[in-house]
Amino acid sequence: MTWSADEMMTVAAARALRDGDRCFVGIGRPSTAANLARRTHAPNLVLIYESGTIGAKPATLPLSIGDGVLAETADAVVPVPEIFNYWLQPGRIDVGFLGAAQIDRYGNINTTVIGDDYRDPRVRLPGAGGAPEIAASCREVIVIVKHSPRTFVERVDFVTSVGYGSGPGDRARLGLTGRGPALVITDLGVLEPDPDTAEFTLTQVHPGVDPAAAKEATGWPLAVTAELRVTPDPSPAELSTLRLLERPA
Amino acid sequence: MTWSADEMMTVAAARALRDGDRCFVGIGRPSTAANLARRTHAPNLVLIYESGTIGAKPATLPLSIGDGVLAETADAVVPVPEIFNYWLQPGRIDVGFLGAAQIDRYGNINTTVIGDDYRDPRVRLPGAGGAPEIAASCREVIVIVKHSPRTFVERVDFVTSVGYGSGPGDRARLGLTGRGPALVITDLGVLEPDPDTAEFTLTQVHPGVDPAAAKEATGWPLAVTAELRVTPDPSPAELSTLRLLERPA
Amino acid sequence: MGVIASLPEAIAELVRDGATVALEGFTHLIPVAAGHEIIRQGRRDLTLVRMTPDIVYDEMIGAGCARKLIFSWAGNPGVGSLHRFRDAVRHGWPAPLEIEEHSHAGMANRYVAGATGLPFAVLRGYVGTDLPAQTTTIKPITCPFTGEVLTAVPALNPDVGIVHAQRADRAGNVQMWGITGVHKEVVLASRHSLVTVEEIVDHLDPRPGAVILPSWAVTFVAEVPGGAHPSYAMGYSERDNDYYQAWDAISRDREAFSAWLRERVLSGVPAT
Amino acid sequence: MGVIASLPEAIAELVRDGATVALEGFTHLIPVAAGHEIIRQGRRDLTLVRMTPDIVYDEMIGAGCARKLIFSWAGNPGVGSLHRFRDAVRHGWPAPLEIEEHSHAGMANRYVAGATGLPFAVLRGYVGTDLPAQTTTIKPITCPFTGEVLTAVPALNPDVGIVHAQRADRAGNVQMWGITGVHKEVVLASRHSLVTVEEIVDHLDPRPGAVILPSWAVTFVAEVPGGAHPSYAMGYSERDNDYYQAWDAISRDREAFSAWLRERVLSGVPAT
Repeated sequence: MTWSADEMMTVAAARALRDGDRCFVGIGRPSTAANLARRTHAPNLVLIYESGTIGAKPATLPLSIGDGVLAETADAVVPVPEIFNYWLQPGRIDVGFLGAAQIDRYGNINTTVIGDDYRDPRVRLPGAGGAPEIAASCREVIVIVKHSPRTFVERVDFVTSVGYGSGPGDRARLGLTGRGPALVITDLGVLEPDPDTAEFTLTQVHPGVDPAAAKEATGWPLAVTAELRVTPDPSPAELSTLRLLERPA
Repeated sequence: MTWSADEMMTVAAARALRDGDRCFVGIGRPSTAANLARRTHAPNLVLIYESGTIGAKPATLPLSIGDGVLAETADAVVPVPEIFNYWLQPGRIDVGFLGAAQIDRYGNINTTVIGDDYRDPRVRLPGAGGAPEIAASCREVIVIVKHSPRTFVERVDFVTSVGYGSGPGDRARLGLTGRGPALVITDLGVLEPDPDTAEFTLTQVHPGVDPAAAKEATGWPLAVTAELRVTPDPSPAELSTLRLLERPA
Repeated sequence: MGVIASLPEAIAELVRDGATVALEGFTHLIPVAAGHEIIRQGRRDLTLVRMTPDIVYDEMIGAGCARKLIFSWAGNPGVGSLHRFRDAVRHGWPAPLEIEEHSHAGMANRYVAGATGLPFAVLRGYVGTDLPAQTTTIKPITCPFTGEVLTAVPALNPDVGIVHAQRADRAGNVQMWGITGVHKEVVLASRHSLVTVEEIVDHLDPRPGAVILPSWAVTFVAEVPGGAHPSYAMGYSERDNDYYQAWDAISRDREAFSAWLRERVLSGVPAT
Repeated sequence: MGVIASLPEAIAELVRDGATVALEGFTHLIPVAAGHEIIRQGRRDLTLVRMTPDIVYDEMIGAGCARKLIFSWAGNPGVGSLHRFRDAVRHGWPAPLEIEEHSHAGMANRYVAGATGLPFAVLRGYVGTDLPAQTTTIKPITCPFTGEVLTAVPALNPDVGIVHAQRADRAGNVQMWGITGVHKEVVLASRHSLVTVEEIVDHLDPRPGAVILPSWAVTFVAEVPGGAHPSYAMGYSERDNDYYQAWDAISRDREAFSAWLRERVLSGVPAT
C-alpha cells in the first residue's frame, strides 16, 4: 500500500499514544490520530474532549469537539468548568495533543496572531482555546503540525502556549506542572527536545524523507540527532483503519 | 382545638414564609415549619436543603437533611459545593432558617461551644454546619428557638453565625450581603430587631403569654414594643396539617 | 421569573444598546435564533461574550451589533477562520471591534466566579504566555497559606445571558442534556437570562445526564424549535455540518455576507 | 487504578497509622463498613476529615483511631450529640482529640481546592465569626481587581478518601446517584481512594442524576453490600433511623460503648 505524507503524520502521532493513556484531544488531526490509536494498538485509550466528554468512543470521526456522538459514547459528560478545573488542571491527563500556526525551537506555540503588533496583526488567528492550560498541565504534550518555514519559526510572534520558554529550567521557574512538549510530529518526521538545550531536534524521518528537506522546512538551524531513526512504514491495518475513519459518513 | 407552645412556635414560623420564597431549610423545627407552610398558605415555597436538594417536596417530614425523599422529590439535586457556591453565596435564597444554642441581643448565634474557653469548653456543641454562610448570604434569616435564659444571653460565648454583630452598621462593615435576622420566633412570641438599635425586641406574644414571661426567659433586659401584637390562634387547618406531618411514619 | 415569552418579546425586553450579552453553548445548544433576533432588532454597541464565537457571532459582528468581543477561541470549528470577525478586527468593518482575549480555562472560571458571587476566580493559567500583557483582566495572586503565585481573572457578570436548551415545563423550569458547557454558569452569572427551548412540555421526566435550571433562576423562557441551528439539540436535531462549510464562502466577502444577511435574517419572519 | 479488591485488603493497603483519612457522604452513602474495617485493623493517630462526623466517626474516635478531627458539624443528625466525640474533646478519652473546625461552605471549598489542584479556595465566609481566631486555616484574601477582601481556606488533600456508592462495573468505573454531596471532590482531592459499592455489575446503564467516577480516577473499588448502614444507598436500602436513635444510649457510656465495639465491630467478620 502507498500512503500520503498526511497519513504518515497521523499514523506516527497515533503510535505515540500508549494504551491506557488519558489523552486530551483537540479536533482535526489530533482527534484523528487518537481515534486511530484507539482502534489499533491502544484500545483502552481514554479520549477526553474539552467539551466535557470523558472516555468518548466515537464510531466515526467527530467533525466538532462537541458532536453528539462524543456525548452519547462517553463514560461521563461534565460541564466545561469541571473539565478544566477538576480534570486538566490537577495533572490527571497523560497526553495533550496540540496543533500550531507557529512553533519555535523551544516548542512554544502561537495560535493568536501573526505579525508583531497584537492590536494590528497581519493575520488574526482563532486564539488560545484550551491550549495554554493543556500545554501547562498535561503530563506531556504532543504537537502535530505540517512542516514549513512559515510554521517552524525562530521565535513565535506571540506565545499562546508555553513549550520550554526560552530554554531549560523555564518550565520549573514558571511553575508549570507538566513536562512540556515531548514530540513534534510533522509530515516529514519527528522532532524531540534535546535533553541538554531543550531545543527541538530532528530525531526521526518518515520513510523516504531526506533530513535536508526537514532542515529546509524549518526556520531555525535544525539540528539532526546522530542516530536518526526512520519511521516504520504504516502497516496495512493502520492505513485501512485510518481510511475507514476518514471516509465521509 | 388546643395546642402546645411548640406547635404555636412552629405555626408562627410557617406563617413568616411567603408563597414563592426560596427557603434554605435546616432539619428539625425549620424543616417542620417550612413543610407546614408549603402545605398551607405557601404551596409554591421552594425548599432547599444543604444536602443539595433544590425544590424538595417531601410528603412526610424528613428525619435527616439528606433523606431519600428529598432527592426523589426535588427539582434538582446538586453537589454540596454547588449548593453553597452557586445557590447560597450569591444571594439567590430569600430566607434562611436557623436554630441556636445561644442567641444574643443582636441576634448573633452560637452553636459551637458553651463556656469561655474554646479549647476546654463546658459543653461542646456540633459546630457551624451551614449556618455562618446562611446567616451571611440569605436575603433574610429567621431564627426558631425556645425561650430560656440559658439560650437568650447578653452575649454569646462564641459567635458561630453573625446577626447584627455589635450593633447597627456592623453587617455592612463586615461586607455581609444579606439583611440579617429579621425574626426570632420562640415558644412565647416573636422578637424583631429595633430599627434604630438593632437590638431584638419583643413585638408579638403568642395567645395567653404574658410579656413578663418572655422578659424572665431572656438574659438581657428585653424591650417590649409599644404596639405589642398577639399571634392569631393556630387555625384548625394549620394544626391538623402540622399533626399529620409530625405523625410517625 | 421563568416567564414564558416570545423570542422577540424577550429580546426586546432584555437586550438594550450598549449591553453586555453572552450567548453560550459549547458546540451544542447554541442560541442562534436569539442572535438573529438581536440582529433583526438592530442592537448596537454590544459587548459580546462567548468562549467560542463561531457563526452566530460572526453574523452579529458583521451585522454591526458589536463594539467589543470577550472570548477565548474565535473560529469556524472544523472549517477555518471567521471572516467577519477578522474583517472587524483588522479593518474596522462594519465597526471597530475591541477584543478582550482569554483561554477557555480562564473564561470558564470567569463565568464560575460570576455565578458564585465572587469578584474573581483563581486558576493555574496564562503563566509564561503573552496574553497577560494584552489585558488588565489577568493578574497574579498569592496563596496566603503556601506563598505560591497563581493567576486571578475577574468575574463575568453579563447583563444578559442567553442559552438554548431542549425543554422547559409550563412553569419555566428548564431541562437540558448532552454537552451543557457553561450553560448553568452563564445563566447564573448574568443579571437577566433567556433560555430558548425546543419545546415546552407539561412535565419534565427525568433523563440521564440532565441538568435542571429552576424557573426562578431564569428570567425568560421562549419556545424556539430549531433555535440552535446550525448547531444541534441532542435528541431533537443533528449538527448541520454543511452550513458550517458553506459559511466560509458567504462570510469571506462583504457583499455576499450583506446579501445573505438581508435575505436570511433581516427579512426573516421573527420566530415566535 | 479502579482495582477491585476486598475491603480488608484495600484498607490494609491504603490506611496507615498517622494518615489523613476522609470518609465522606452527606447523610447518604456514608462508608460505614470501611470505618469499621479501619477500627478492626487497629489504626491509630489518624487525622480524620469529614464535613459531618456522625456515628461512624463517633465509633472511630471512641475506638482510639483518631488524633485529630477536621470537620464542620459533629452531631448525631436529628438525635443530638456525639458522646464519644465530646468525651474525647473534653476528657481526652480514649485519646486526646485535636480539632480543626470550619463551616460546611469552607469544608466543601477546601475539598474543591484539593480536587482542582489549587492550594486554596476563596469564599464569602467566616467574616465576623469567632472561627478564624481558632485556626490558622482561615485567612483574608484581597481581590486584585476590586480590592474587596474575601476569605481563603487551604486545600484539603487527604492521603486517603473513602466513599460508598451504588455500583461499579468490572473495570472499576463507579456510578452513584441521589445526594452525592462531596463524593467526587473527596475522591479527586485525595492521593489515594477507595469506593465501596453495593454491587459490581457488568454494565452501568445510564440513570437520571447519576455521577460517574472513571476507573482511572479511583484507586480501589470494593463490593460491600449494605456498606453504608445505618445510612442508606438510594435504590438499595433505607436509612436506619432507629440505629441513630439507639446510638445515643450506647455511646453515652464508655462501658456500654466498649462492649458494643467488641461485640459488633471488633469480633465482626470482616466484610469481604
